[in-house]
Amino acid sequence: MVHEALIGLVFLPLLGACLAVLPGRFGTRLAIVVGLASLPFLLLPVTLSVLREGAWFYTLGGWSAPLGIRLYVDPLALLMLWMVALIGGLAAAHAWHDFRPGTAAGERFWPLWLLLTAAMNGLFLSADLFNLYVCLELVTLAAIPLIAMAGSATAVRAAMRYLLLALLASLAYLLGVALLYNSSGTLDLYLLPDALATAPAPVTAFALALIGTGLLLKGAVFPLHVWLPQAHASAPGPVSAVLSALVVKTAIYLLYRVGLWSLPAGLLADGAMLLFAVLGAGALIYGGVLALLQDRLKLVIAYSTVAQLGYLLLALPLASLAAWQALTYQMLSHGLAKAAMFLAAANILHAIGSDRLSDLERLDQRTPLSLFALAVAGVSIMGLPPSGGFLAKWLLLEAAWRGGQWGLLSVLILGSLLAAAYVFRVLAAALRREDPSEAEDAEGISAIGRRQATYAMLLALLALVTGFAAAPILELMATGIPPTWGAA
Amino acid sequence: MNFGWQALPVYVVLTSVVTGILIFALGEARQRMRTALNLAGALVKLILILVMLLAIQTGASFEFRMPVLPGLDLLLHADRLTMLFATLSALLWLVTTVYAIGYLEQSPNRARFFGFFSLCVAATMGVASAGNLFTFFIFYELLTLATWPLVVHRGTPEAFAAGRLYLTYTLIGGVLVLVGLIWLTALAGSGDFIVGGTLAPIAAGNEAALRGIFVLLMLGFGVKAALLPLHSWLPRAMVAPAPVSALLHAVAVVKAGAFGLVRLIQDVFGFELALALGLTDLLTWLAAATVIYGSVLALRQSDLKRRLAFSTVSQVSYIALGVATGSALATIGGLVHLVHQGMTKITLFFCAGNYAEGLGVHAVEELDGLGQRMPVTSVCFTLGALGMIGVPPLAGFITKWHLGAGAITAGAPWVVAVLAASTLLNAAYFLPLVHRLWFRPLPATMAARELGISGRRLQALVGPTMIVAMLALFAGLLAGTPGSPLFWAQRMIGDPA
Amino acid sequence: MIEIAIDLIIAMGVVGLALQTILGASVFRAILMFIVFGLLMAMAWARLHAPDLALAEAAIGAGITGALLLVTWRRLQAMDGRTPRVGIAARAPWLSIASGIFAAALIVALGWVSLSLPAEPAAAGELAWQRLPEVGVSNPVTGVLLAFRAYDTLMEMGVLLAAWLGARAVASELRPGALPGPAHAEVPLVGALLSLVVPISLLVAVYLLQAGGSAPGGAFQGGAVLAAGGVLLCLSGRLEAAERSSITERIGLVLGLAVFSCIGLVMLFMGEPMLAMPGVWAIYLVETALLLSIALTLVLLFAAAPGLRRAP
Amino acid sequence: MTLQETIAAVLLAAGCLFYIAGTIGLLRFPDVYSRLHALTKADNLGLLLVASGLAVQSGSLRIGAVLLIVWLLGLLAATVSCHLIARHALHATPPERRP
Amino acid sequence: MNTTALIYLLTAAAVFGIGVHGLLQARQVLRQLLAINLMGGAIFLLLITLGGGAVGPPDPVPQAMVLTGIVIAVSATAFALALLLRLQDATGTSELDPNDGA
Repeated sequence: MVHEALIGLVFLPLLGACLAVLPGRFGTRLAIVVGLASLPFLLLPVTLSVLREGAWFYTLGGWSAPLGIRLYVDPLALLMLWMVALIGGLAAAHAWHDFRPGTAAGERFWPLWLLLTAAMNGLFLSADLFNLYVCLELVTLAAIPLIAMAGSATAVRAAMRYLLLALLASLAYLLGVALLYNSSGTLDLYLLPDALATAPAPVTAFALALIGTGLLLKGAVFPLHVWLPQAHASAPGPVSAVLSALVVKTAIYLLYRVGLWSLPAGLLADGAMLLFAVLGAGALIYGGVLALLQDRLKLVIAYSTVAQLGYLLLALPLASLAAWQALTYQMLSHGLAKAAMFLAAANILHAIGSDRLSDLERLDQRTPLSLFALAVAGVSIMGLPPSGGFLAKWLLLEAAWRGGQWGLLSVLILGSLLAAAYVFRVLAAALRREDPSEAEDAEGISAIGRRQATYAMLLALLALVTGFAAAPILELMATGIPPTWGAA
Repeated sequence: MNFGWQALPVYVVLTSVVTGILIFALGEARQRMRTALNLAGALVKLILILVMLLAIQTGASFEFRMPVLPGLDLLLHADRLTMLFATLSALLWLVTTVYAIGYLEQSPNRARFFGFFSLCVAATMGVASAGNLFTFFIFYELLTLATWPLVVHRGTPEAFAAGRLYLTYTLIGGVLVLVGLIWLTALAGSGDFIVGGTLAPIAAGNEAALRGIFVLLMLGFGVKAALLPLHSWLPRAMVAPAPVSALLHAVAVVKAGAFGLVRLIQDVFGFELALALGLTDLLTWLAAATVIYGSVLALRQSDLKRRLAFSTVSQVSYIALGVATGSALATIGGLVHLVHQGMTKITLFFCAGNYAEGLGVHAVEELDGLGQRMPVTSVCFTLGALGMIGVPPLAGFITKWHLGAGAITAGAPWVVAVLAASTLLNAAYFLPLVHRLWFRPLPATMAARELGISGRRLQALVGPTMIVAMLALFAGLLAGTPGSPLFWAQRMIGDPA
Repeated sequence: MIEIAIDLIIAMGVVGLALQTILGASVFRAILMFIVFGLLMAMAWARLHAPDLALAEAAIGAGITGALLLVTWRRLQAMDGRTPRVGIAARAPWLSIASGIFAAALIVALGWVSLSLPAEPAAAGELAWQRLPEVGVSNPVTGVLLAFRAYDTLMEMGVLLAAWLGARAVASELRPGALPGPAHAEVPLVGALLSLVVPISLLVAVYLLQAGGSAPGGAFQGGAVLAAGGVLLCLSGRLEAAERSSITERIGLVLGLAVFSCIGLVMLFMGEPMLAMPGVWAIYLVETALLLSIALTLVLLFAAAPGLRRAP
Repeated sequence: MTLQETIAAVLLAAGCLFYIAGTIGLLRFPDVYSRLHALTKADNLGLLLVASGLAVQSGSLRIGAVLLIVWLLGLLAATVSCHLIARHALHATPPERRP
Repeated sequence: MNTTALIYLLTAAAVFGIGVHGLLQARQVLRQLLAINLMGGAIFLLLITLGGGAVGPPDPVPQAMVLTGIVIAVSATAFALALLLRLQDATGTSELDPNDGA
């Protein structure tokens, strides 16, 4: 049964997309149930099997590895799949109201959303470098129209810029894969380390540099982040949430896979990790400062993503169990918190018609639940307790301290102070009262608005809960530590 | 994990969390429901605390442990120090809630206010019952978060400026604690709070590291405890409504800082080790300097609330002073001051709130003759002021006597000089107020001024004020009886005689 | 020797056309250069013993892509001037120089690295030859596409579908009347051409499909040829854009993906590995579905419309 | 060299000659119409010669037939596209400047 | 190394570089798309030449990859062109301002 479940993770959303293309409201609804609501149930048996037996491969078509394509499920992949199921699911629930099945907008929206889900699931499972290229392209081509669907000129411009850079990134990745295939004779990620051992080192280095550049560009890692803020800020709310929480993570995830699973240990790996750490530090500081300077809520959140992605690279040189747990936990908690923030921001934008910080006054009266979700998620982003973000930061700090990385430690602290500054700047703007004597006006919020606020709040609460229920997740992650970092 | 009887401290924390969430959920309009919830939450908490108090007297113990990170647990327990702080907080929260309901009647954003008010108390309870430094830190930071909306509650530019300053200080303080904590965890793991500390076995060879950790943690806690030179957020935060000021000063924030210092010396390092490393001297000097500095500045304030604020800066440092001086008597003095200062200072803040709400009085000069206009409040104020100065047999005297006697046994007679100077300064900034209240003529303008609030609301404010004044009074008068804070502190330290 | 000369001519032509594409004085010229580039690439594929790719490059790379580029250029020309132009800062000259230097460095590095590699089939390729008999087709490319790496092909259909969905989503937000009408409606000779070419394109498509098992050809090339016929119908105004896609079109769009996945899933539930092919017939079935979807999707992308209908 | 190959070579060479002529015309003639004239006439014949050359060289009737179809299709495409280009050129020129 | 392979490898490298330059310095999105397509073509050429195309039937795996790649390229181009029309429609220009949003 567990194989069927694994296959279903990719194929149910894919078939759902087909179903949603067909006309009629019923098809789309069925597609959403089949393709999205099923995911947690499919993930349960897969998770259990990984807990019981550890990571495993599935060979597609029965054609074994260097020739065929394999799927690989391990704790890291599981974490990402759960994020797709939960964050994607709640964002989809939020989107349900703005893109109702049966309406023209819904008809355009859902097939793409389902394809995006299938592509991300496929990407997290695939063990084949070229198949990953196809998945990356599918993610890009499904995600970008969703941005442009916001309709504004800014959104269209941002989508175009994103598309061009994403295509460039894919090509860099593809060129690297082409070189690797020829020098190693395989496209399988997990056969690569052995195959590369005999390959000429300059070729490997050049190919990995190309792959790395492509992925850094797709992952919007400073200084290649230029496309991200506008794209994430101008997309429709649930799309922003998924872009920031999941889509950019696909590139970071691949970076981990290639860097930590396929890269032969040695000088090259050390140099790459150091470079990543420097870029991560740059992202953390630059993104934090820029977030502090924005005057629109969604841009603040988008720049915060630029900054927070820095954490995901910063700790790579530590190469310890604690660092691994910290990275994966940051992946999770940032995803939850950021999605909550974007959904909340979308609700606020919807309710008051603007997301300029100067227009946000008295939000606690006007959109209380969304503001609360924003605040709770903000706690996680700042890395203050009790939240998943805090635990991730704690683990990072502890790993940095044990590793004697004082520079890293100070960057981490500076980054979190910056995060506190920009989050509290938003909250202060939202609590402001222009005129203290102003009468209270509990502005009518529609039932839909309330429900949408609930989804944001649920995500924020999940971010909060991850501040307590960390032990099982971290234990699972410990069994999935990259081979170059230690024995599982 | 055990969610039964043993986990009572968790439920104490949760009572306020649930209250807070329900209040948020109720929304602004449902005032009666909110009032009922507020009072019910406070009462239930108080009852739970009293149950725990009795159970601990009979030798029961409470502990809730939940693994959060590898090697790090969320640990809530209840020892005597916990109970000292928790009882104080629960008691004063109930009274402050009643006071705040009256105080904020008519004003906007009450749901938000009471929601965060409850979360704030939940965080305080967590601070009180934290069983290790990691848990302590979690609630310590939560307290920062929950208090900020209260500080900026009025939503004015001054409120936000104060809020920004508050955050800047407390978040940076939090970072210091965090770094110290990480260092400590890397060095020694996360030890539970045990009287005498857990670090003595590893002290050899790690002196420098331990000193570094101590300084980091001390400075981190010192921010909230308003130790010199980290105090300047406190007077600025006076822009908040009076119940918030009362809460900040008497119960939650500064006390959390002071409580952290107590835990640091008593239960993390242990006094012996701290002494051996020469760390207590540092804290003693810092605390002594703060005591004098705060008093001197209080003398120069013409705004009543600001004068009280600087008085707090000075008085809270007594706690650190007592614990850092280290003899049993001085420690008892410090611990009991935690309670005494709380009760006394909250009385004074309530009174200041009453003057402000009732007659719009903010400045010291305007107090002239108010004993005639607002007699009950003025009596309470006088009691509080005398208690602060340390007039026997009021609460402040008990503290100062123990501190002084303790300092002499500890071989630090200069502390007595500090106490004497402080007492004189206390008198110098409080007695003129009492003098103005009772012995200056009421100006005609003030006599003619209408009360700004309805009689019913005034009663809602004066009632709680009277209760806290009584508490402060009896804490001093009945200090010798079983169940008093002093008695409790003595049991904790062991009889000095 | 003569072969080297041919290779050199093709190579110089390819590089020269690439340069022209980048530097061409007008965008229109650049597009033309790119189309010729594609045709020359097809010759390069033929020289490199890859007739499958030569077909695909000519039909898709040069043909369909070229048609798409040209029609978009024309539409942009028609739209230009109807909305206020936004002033765009000129790029700094140093940027051009820097990018030139960067590109030159990249060429040197890439050339050096690729020359250090062995130009021969890799391990996986050898395996593909060895295990080809198990698939049942004799064209190894078809074997890889439909059996060994069928999952790639399936995902690729997802990409094609996403492209159409995306294009539909953005096109639906164009202001009404933004797109110009067909270019060559009512030219007398065109009708005669179409009555011949469209059936031929269908014939060729079917031929390529069935040939794909043993000779160069397959669903992609066939689909592109069929799409070319459809493009002609659009250009001549025989088919015109519809507001909504019909149910047939929708089924056609997802046919490839759906049939492919369903065969895979059926095999999975029969206890075989996912995407194992039950026989050569299944490969042809899937290829037929793929061909139809590819052709329809490409035509719809060309028309930039959700659907098509016969002109009245 | 067999007779078959010789014939094929001659045909191919002749075809190339026509192509060259057509290309020179395309480059040297003054306006669209005369350029089209050179191109279509010469190239169609060139294509026929090249196709026949290849057919002779292969010696297979089947390939010969396919090449015939190629030539016919080329003829058709050239005719229609030439017509379209000329028509477009005519419409693009103002009436007073038309030849 | 076989001369044919040498020629086509260098061609591929050159076209890739030309594409990169074109992408970085072009102003019109349409030209940038052409440049991207050039880069794609160069990668395909590289794959096949390295796969042994110069001496005999090339490695079928890269051939399949290139076929897939060609279809992906046309898909991406087609969507990009549709988006470009929308860009022209929404902003009145088919160029991207290098200074905004960065």
